[in-house]
Amino acid sequence: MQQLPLEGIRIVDFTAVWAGPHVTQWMAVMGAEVIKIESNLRPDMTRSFFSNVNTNLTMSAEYSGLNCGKKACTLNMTLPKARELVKELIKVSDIVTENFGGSVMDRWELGYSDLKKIKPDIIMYSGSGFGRTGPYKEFPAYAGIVEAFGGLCSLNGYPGGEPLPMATFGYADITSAEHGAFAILAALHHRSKTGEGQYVDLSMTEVVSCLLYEQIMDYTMNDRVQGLQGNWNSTMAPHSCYRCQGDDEWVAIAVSNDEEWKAFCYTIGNPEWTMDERFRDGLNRLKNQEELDRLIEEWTKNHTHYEVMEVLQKAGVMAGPTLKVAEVVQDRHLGERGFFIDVGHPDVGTVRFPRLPWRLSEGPQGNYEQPPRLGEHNDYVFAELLHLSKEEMARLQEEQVIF
Amino acid sequence: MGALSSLKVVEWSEFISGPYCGKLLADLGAEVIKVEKPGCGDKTRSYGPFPQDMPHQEKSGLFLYLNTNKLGVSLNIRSVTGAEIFKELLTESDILIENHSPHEVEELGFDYETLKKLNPRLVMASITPFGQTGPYRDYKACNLTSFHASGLAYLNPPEVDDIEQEPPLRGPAHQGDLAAGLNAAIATMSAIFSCHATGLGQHVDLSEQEVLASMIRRNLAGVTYEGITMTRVKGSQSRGGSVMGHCKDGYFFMLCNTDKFWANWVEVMGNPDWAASELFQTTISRRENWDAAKMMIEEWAREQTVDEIVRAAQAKRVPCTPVNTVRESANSELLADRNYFIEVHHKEAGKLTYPGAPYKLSKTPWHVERSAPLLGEHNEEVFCRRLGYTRQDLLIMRAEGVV
Amino acid sequence: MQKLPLEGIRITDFCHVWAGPHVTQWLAVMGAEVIKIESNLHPDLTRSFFAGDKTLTPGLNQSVDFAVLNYGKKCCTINMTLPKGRELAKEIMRVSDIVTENFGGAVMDRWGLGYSDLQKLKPDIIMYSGSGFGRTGPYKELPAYAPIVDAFAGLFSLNGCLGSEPCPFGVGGWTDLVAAQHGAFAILAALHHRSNTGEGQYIDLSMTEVASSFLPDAIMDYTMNDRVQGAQGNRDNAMAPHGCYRCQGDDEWIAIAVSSDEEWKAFCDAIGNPEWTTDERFRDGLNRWKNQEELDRLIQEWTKTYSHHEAMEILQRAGVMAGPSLKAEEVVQDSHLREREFFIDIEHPEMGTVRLARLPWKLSDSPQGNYNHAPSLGEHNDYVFKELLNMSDEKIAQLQEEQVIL
Amino acid sequence: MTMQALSGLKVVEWCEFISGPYCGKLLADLGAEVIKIERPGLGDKARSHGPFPQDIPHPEKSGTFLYLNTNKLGVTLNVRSTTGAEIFKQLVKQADILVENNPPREVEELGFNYESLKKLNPRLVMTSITPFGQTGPYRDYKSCDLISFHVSGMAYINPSCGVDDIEQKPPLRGSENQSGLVAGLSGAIATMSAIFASHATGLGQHVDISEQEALANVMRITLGTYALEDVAWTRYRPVPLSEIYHCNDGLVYMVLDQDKTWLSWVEAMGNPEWAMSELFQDQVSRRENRDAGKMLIEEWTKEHTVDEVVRAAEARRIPCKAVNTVKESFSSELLADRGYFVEVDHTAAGKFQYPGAPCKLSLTPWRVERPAPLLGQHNEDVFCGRLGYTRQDLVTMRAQGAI
Repeated sequence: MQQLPLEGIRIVDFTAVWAGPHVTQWMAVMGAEVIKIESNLRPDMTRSFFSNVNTNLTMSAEYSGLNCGKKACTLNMTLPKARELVKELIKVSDIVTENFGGSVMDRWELGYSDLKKIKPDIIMYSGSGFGRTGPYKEFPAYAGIVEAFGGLCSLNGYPGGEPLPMATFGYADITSAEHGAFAILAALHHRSKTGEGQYVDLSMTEVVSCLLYEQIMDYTMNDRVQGLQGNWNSTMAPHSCYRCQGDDEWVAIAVSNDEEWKAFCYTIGNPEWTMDERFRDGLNRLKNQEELDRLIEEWTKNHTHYEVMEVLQKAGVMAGPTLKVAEVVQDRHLGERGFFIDVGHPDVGTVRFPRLPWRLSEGPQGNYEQPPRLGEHNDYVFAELLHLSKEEMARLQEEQVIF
Repeated sequence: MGALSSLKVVEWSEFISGPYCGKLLADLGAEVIKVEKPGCGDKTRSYGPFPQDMPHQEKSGLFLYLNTNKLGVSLNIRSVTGAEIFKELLTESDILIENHSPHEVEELGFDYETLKKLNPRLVMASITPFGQTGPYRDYKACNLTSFHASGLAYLNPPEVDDIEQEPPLRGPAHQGDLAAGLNAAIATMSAIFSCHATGLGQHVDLSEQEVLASMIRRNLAGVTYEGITMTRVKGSQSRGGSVMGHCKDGYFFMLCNTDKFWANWVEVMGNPDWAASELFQTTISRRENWDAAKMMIEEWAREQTVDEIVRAAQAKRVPCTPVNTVRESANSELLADRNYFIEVHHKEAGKLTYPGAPYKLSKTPWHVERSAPLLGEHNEEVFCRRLGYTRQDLLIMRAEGVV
Repeated sequence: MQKLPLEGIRITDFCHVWAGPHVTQWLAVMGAEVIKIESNLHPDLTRSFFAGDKTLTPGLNQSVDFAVLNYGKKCCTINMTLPKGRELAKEIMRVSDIVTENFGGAVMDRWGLGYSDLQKLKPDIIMYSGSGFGRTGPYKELPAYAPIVDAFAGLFSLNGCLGSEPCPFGVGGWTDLVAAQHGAFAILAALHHRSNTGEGQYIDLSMTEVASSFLPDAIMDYTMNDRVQGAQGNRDNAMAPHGCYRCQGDDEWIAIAVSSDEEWKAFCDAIGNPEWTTDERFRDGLNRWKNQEELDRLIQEWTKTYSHHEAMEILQRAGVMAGPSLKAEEVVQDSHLREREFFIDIEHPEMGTVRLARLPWKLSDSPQGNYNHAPSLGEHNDYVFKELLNMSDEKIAQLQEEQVIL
Repeated sequence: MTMQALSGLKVVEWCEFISGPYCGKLLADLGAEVIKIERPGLGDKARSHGPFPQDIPHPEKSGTFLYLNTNKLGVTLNVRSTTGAEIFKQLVKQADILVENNPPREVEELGFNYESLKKLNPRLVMTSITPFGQTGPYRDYKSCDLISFHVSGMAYINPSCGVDDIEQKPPLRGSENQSGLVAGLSGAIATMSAIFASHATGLGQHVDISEQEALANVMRITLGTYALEDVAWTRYRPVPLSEIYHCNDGLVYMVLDQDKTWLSWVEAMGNPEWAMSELFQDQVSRRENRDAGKMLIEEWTKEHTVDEVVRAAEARRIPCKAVNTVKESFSSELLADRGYFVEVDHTAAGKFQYPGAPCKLSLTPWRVERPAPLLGQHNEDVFCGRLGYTRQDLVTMRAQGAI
């Protein structure tokens, strides 16, 4: 029977909120055994994130969406004993991950140098907003903060308008998490060849800079600071999003060359546009794109966004509906590809979550078990992994070490 | 100031014939704007020789030689914008040199009838394998097939023993294409003179087949007037009087087609008895017995060195030379003394020695002012400075594959 | 009525044999008035050339060589060995725009007709000197004929079947013509300059240098890589197949060149995809190129079964480059050249109708050129001396007395 | 030179523009040997895409290309030519990983689909990154950054601050070209996972990445919320008072989503009366009265400089930063102190600062060992050095358009 790629890898996971849990989310789905360390004093914040139906600590979307396939145990890390216990766990693990607001791990004497002593080939991952070194290393940070600081907001918005926060909370969280996951896999690869572990220090700010390489290169090359483009593009026109039939329905259309432009005009029944001085070629289309957008919208208005996509794509023109959240979930293409997977959920039976955005041709598609309740796997961790007796465990619960 | 400094030329040509025509004009001062397709550029860029046999777009010896003194722009004239710019260039030019297949040119709408409306003064030179009319007009051809289709190859080499084993031969290297370009240059200049008088340009229709056929105009007249046909068979071409002979250390070539030359040559050989015989006294008898004469001459030559023979012959003013390789001719005292070869520095290919001027003009010297252009090297100068496009436009056009 | 491009330009032409007359040939056809200076002492050498056995001793006006190289020109006879003759010639040059010569040495200087002398005579004169090795340098006095130059420049070393010995070039006069064309172009350029600035100049053309500039890749390969290329036969350094193949019939051949995978496919389809076309050795361009000897053999199996014209039609329809290796007489009959009227019939007083090749180009809006028959020796003495120099009959008679006009 | 995490991995990158090349860069920057295949002539489309120094387009000076292709070996190869296809297969035979981002149909037509390639090399991990993946109805549809952003659902919920007039403020593509990066990143993780699987099985597999899914995955929370709570966000996402705030000299972004941070911010503002009103007593009310809250907070922030607001907030450990342009973030003491930016010297483009490591590995450094390759720069190393072709072969193959 085929294994998952990371089966046999164990991760002690101190990460909380967004950026961190997403790192281990990828690893868990790929087969790693991820053990979340929480406690009733400090449950993963997302468990309690605001929610219409937040009856208990598993019902928030944030938590559920970021913790499938993981295990959870509760340890009161404020107590030395708990920290000792964790060390035991780390001894039988491969990776330790954390994303605290500051150098908490050091204070707990669980910094990389400490961990190395416990387990020389350990791989430790620290994710933070500004990095584990430098002037801001103790600052708390959220994706929005990092996006603002890194310049992402200054590029998100309508032409001539103001910088706006990026869509869906946590764009920087998730892209950082993915870079983190990749770095950890690379470190694992190195360990599998040399037996050496190492420390991975990820700064979300720096990830954002990587994602803005184009604007940064433009700045370092030409000292130019790019402004807001909205849906426009510096070299393509038409290149925008247009109103369609129905309420708040939109379709995005992009034309990248003369052939596509010809195809577009004929398809929407305005062949004369190809002759029109204003739209004859790319240069002129860009100069007159406001007018152009207006005219195109007169056509799109009479169609649904899916209609527009179908008719234009058949003609070889790039077009796609602006999908609403609900539409994404119902999209026939994503559906056919099985992008959504029904995950068992402790409270509501099953929930439809997106899976990770890839298919591997061989083997099972990944571990999408339901997100764990707080402390759900205490027995497994303490009894099976650390071989504690019932008594020891009871005592530790007494002492609020396991808590 | 070059003789042709006042002429503005657009060269929309590939490979050899058109570019050589452009070079001839450019080397005498005409401003030649070479239009290449973005990406690969002129086909010669892919043809050797390359330094150290390392193919490099900017280091083809053939390209470097054929495109000295030109301005280089990259332009996809199949795109709407590209066609637009191409026309803008032509309205400001005196000459267009093109060597594309007639139907292709018509499809693109750049045929003479169309262009002369744009610029009545334009001289358009079309260099094609079979010309603009006639049943073969759209046939494909290359140097090889043109050579054979012109009747030239059939006569080369001039003296073979077994025509079955020794097929007709095309001339060395790219003689055919070069000759076509050269003739185009003459025709173009003639048309320019008409333009002086009439103020009107015209279309130069040049067929490479005809260019090469006209190289054997004498043989053609032989057929039409004297009913004489020649082949490669020994004797069929020889009029007597030339020897390509073997000697101690190489080959020499000697010509004594007149009584004077013969008499002197006999002296060069030290008046051997055989030379006194009847057989060799008149041009006619010599022709009849030339094989014998050759035999005797070679017998004598085998004892001499090339140098001895050539010096002795030249002292007596008998046309005679060593049969050189390009190395020997390139290193000859003659070309050195005439300063024929020139050094040209090229950004990518570095300093190299090029063949120089085929002729020396006392007042308006032939000279290489700039090396062959890098692909698109002068886009900015031509498109921005002359046609008034902005750099921003260039960016867009590049992204669209126009430049 | 449309004029010829060079109408109004007058050339005093001392050129003789091949290379020189060819220069003025192009210019004459394009409308320049070319006045050949000859004399019965020194007629143009080609007047006495003769080929074949048609007539062993044709008259000076019946040489085909001369007819081919001198149509459209005028001719007067002046005995240049006499000072008076040279004075007379000067009179013609005074009313000319261009003087052309291709003597074996510095003859013009010895006659006191070097460029510096001519400049005094007519400041804006354009003088053209064509020679085998140039008018300067160690060989400036040496006689040269095209083959000599070809051999010297390295052309022979590149001619011939693959790996063969150096081989004379089939068309004896190749470099004569190429040089002449370069010369014609240079003269046109100088004329252009004169029409802009009023300045004349001197043109020194060396056939050796022309030949060199016609071997760019061989020479660049030497200067770049110190490599000396040898004879390549019909081969190319990239394309394969690229050769000349036997056809049905006696000494019939066709040249075929394939430049891409697409063309190769088209070729295979066109010849009916015989077994061997799928052979590993011919799978791609590189392998075809490496195995072209075998490839050529197999292709010939096919070509042998067709006439060269058939083969051409089959392949060209499929989009493959192919051309029969035409014999001179086939060139004359070639349907394409006929339709393009490449040949022109010239009426010659002593030779009758001579069918000759036109210039290899057409100008859309000019008459097709001046193709008057080649002049008989001295045919235009009257025109030159009377009309041009306004000399009286007496004066002319006197000069004939003195063998100045001879 | 210290060993890198992915040293020893052999990668062939047959990609254009952003998604695939970014995947390749992530691998190359950590030591994998990436051979980048570009089509002769134009090369990677990114070479035509800005920014360019002084805005002068040049195939070797595109900031986009320079950044995305560090540490790679570059060869030119026309995989459509028979010779090119042959060489491509030889390269794939020797590789652990093939990254490609070509249209699925094209890949099949060329016979380079996974089924065919795995016969050549069973160990091969083939990663295909395409707009809509290898299956499903949209598989052959065209897309670009704009389209992917809209069909993923990301655009519809951007900006997340909400817009006053949904009609006038259409859904918004984020900062340009994010989708390609996110897809490439997912590709890198999936690829490494597959490499691990092959450690165990010795077999490679096909990794199928869909750009649409990669982006939809970024909003897994949003999708989770919909799945779990049936709440579908629009361009407004209810996060209490986490906003961009106007100051008197710029903008800041501040996160006040927790009671704790809210209270300390109220204190920072000097406990204004309004803050005490029950309109702002808990997360629910603060979310409902968000507009009022924002207005009132800005009354205070508008009296202060960005610097003052940020310091006031951070003193109380409230996440808050200036909304920077890339210029400001580039020049920030933070990134300088972290030594984030690296200077790369490129033969053609010269020295520029590039964004550096997305994260730091303590033992096996991220590093730029070589700048982006010139077009075909490593043809000789690869074709002659590894595959045993001769230089003469290179010359021939170039003339034949194969390389």
